[in-house]
Amino acid sequence: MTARARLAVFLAAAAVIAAFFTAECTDLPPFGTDSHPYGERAVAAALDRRTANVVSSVNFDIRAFDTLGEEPILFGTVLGATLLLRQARDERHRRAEAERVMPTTRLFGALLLPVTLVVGVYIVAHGQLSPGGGFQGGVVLATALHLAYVAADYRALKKLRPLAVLDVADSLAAASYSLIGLAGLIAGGAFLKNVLPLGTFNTITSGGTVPVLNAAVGVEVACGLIALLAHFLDQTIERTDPDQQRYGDT
Amino acid sequence: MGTWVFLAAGWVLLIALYGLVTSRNLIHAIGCLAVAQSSTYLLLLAVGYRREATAPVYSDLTPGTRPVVDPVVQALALTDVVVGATVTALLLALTIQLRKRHHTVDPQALIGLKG
Amino acid sequence: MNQWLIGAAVAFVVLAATTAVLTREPARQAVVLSVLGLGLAVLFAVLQAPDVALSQLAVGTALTPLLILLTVRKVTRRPTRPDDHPATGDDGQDQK
Amino acid sequence: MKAWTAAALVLLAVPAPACLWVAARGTAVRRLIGASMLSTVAGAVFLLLPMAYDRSSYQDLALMLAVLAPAGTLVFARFVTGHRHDAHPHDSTPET
Amino acid sequence: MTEAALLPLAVAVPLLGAALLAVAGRILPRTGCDILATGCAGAEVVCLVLLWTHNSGRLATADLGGWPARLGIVLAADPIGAGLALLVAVLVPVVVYSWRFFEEPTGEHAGAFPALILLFEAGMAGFALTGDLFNAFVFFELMGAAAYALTGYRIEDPRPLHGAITFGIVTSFAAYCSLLGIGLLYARTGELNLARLGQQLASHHTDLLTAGAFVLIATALLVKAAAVPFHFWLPDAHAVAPTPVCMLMSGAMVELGVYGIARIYWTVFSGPGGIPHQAFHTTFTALGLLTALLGALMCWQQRHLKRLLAFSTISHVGLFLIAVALLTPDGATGTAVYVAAHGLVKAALFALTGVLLDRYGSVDEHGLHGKARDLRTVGVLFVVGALALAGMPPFGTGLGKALSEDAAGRWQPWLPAVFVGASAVTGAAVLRAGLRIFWGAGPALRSRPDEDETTGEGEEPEIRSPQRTPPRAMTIVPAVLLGLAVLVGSLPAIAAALARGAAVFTDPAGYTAAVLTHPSTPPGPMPAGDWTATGVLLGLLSTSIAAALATAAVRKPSPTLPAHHPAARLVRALRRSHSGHLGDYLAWLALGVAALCIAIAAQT
Repeated sequence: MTARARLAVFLAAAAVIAAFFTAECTDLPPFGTDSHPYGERAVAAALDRRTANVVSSVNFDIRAFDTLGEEPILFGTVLGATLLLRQARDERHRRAEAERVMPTTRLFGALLLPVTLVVGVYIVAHGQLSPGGGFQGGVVLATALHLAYVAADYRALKKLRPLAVLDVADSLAAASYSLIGLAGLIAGGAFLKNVLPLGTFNTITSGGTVPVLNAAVGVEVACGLIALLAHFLDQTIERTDPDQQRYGDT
Repeated sequence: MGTWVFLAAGWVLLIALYGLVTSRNLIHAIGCLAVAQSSTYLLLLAVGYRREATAPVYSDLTPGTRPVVDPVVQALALTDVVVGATVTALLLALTIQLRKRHHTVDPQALIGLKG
Repeated sequence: MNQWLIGAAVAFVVLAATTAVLTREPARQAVVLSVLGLGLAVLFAVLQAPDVALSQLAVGTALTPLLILLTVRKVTRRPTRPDDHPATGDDGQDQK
Repeated sequence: MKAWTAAALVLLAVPAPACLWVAARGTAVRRLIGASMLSTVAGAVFLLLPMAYDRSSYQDLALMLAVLAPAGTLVFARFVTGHRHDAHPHDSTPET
Repeated sequence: MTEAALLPLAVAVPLLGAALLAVAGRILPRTGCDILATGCAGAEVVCLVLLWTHNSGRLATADLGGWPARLGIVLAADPIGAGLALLVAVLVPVVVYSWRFFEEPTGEHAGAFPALILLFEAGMAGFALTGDLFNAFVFFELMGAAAYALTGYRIEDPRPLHGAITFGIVTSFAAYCSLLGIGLLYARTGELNLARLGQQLASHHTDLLTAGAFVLIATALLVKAAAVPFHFWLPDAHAVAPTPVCMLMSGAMVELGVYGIARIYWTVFSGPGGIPHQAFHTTFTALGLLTALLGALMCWQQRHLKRLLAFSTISHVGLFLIAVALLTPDGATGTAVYVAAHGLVKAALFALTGVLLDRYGSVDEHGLHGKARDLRTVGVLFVVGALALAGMPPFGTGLGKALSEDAAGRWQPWLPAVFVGASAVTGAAVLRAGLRIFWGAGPALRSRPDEDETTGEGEEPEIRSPQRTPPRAMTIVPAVLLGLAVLVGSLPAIAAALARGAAVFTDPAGYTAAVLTHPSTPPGPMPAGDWTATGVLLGLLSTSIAAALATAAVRKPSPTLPAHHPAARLVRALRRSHSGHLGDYLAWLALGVAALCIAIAAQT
């Protein structure tokens, strides 16, 4: 198709879809409706399991199987990036250089890094109580480590980042989610059953398996994202393109 | 207010599709895909909203004192955010390699597969 | 009152999304995408979904733009020939 | 409580679109300034919301933004405007 | 073991295997990884075989986390869903086994490829077994993420990367459309469990919202199933993915799309307040017809062997859609048998093409003319596979085709002609290629690529050390697969089990009862699953048409139509529309969604 024909096809189709979507929206219950049957059942069930953050309870207890399917997506992405961004036969590795950074930036990074780490751990650990959880905290933890790169240089990041250990930790955390599910099957007769003692409401140990799964996800997300970003950074900073090498070596 | 929030989700999806259809750069297309995905968050959370209600988080709230919004759609949106971020990463990795071999990221210049 | 807040946030998100799509240069789009990410986070907060807002904040402000920018950096680098090499310690020169 | 909401609404209605405007146009540095300004505005909104909704747990949003926004800004500073280790002329963002 | 354990294990085993492989790949040598991967895949087969035999003709359910269906996620397996998961599980060990001969990129990540295959398998198994709409979306995405990475696996060749990106963007966009649909449906009903969704829809009347939600949800499934005009990504991805991955994608993943549509229609939308049977019936028959014809036509035009096989998959998906759209237990039985046998045959054909690719570095029908004369066994197997594809008895493809034709003929007497025609043309195209390549039949064709076509030359061999004789195992694998396809057609027990499954599958009331209250439902009247005289005759007819077409094409290869003839122009226009351009594909997708909206809304 020519660009014009493509646009015409799209606009015609989009007009029809837009008309239908608008008509559909008028059939929807009004915005802000009071009727949320599933939501109300979930709130009651979560309080029954003494989990203060109902969203965490839905993610890690009531509909924990969704998260069981979601974590492998992240895990698979890390594996996929490992495969896709591997070193091709005609590529070379070169070492990153030391970079000059303004001392204030360096100081800023050095101060911010531990603060960010603490915030990350806090967000993972309080996932079943206040907003947050394994995923959000995991991203913060991964970001914290990369402050070493943005505020210093790639060499500093590499010193902080034991990639092999992180890869293994990522895999083990991914496996542990299924294993906790199996533990529920063996101890409670249903896969992913919340078999641990529920504790007292609104304390850090309440919710049974919810904080455990939360922590597993936190570890997986943090390790997985660091590994994922490592492959991207490696491509950008330390890998020469096949054609660059052809010209660059002469 | 009414249905405008829902319609906004439709608009975001269609404008992202417009960007995808007319894109001349794969990275831009992947960015548009991320925009398309934000329409799903928008719709899901709009569906779960309840007037004059608050978040279903009881760390600083006594259960039963205030109405809460639907926690299920929030869990769905949360899953969706993770899925979106990972798919973006995977597609970007493919783009990096494609650029190395094809020397272009313009969809119009990719002519290896046809017929 | 909260209705107005939601309305303003939705309007902002729609504007930012449209701008993000119409910004065709990837590095600039990354900036607008991070703006969209922030807008979405605010919207989720006023829709009473702080959990999702936190996720969006984490993904939208730091992760996705960083990934896109790294890709842009990698992709826009042209094949370097010895003659157009500035002497600032660049790609091809430090190959052993 | 009303006042807090009104303040957040004002922040969302006036400075936020202005930041989007700045972030969507102009030179790389201006875009970056736009994005950083917006994260400041969003941070202010996130500090107002716990008051407006009488929910102290919403403060986590501001905390998260406080630690992530500088990281985001540094990322952009490094890739969009900085040419510290990428001195190709075509990598710099042209003025439009 | 009980079903409460077997169902979640079917998903958890490959997930655990993948994690284990990713760790073990760092320490174990290549052989160790291969053994481990084969072991995990084998454990999954055992698990699903147990499940399949355990729930003879019944719906097995497992409440995850001990939550009932009104709160949690329920897994539900009838013989059709479990059978599809089993088909995947049977193909995976084959894939892992043939992977042994393939080149490994780097020592450090030896486990990554088989680990991704296992994740792919987990996604497909979860999608086939889940009884929850959003959970199906999650597993759909898992399946997708693994498939994108696997498609782009050969990073030194530009075409796989192009195919993988197109595949990824189109499928992800369609998945987001589906999620919007799920959101709309949730707004209407406040449920996510399939059975409860169906119940809640009954209290509303059918309106545009129902129709729109159905179309949006169907979008991702139609893209996965590669129905026209959502199919464009498929030939691009299947032509370039590594051969073992093609076996899985063409053999099972595409069919999962059809399964998903049928499952969601039957459980959610088939009752009152859903989509009327008549609307689904006509719309999807038309869609299937279009897909079958376009697939067959494009298949005949190809010279790139993997593209040829990909278009034959599209054509067969069209036939599956027609049979599913009949909305009868007989149609479902026919489709189930057809899908199982087609998956095995198609995997065998891809494996044989892989042998050619490795030996000659080409999969071009014209370029390989007469080159593979000494690969007699491979040639014979290839021809047998082509005949099986055309529906020759006693292959399962023949039985499935016969059953579907029988069911379709009862509604419209001309529909069996479509089945015969599409399977004959696709079989003939494969046969033509086989005769040319392995016997050098007909005059040699000068290789002058048309501007609108993809040749199969210049592909990178995938095998570790290209050698003169291919390893024996690379011919054993397709032989075993073809043998299994014969078994599907000739063992009455398999067809009977699938027929029982079809009776359960097309009984939404029984599904709802089993998921919500767990009674042991007595299976309804069982549809027939045997050969009939008409079925055998029609199978022989399509086989002989295929043989005649192939012989004629080989004898007289030059096109007989002048270039300005309308038919020639139509073919040219169709070929041009498969442009490999992402924007085109998405524009077609939008057009497809719009057309579906109009079609469904007009009939509700």
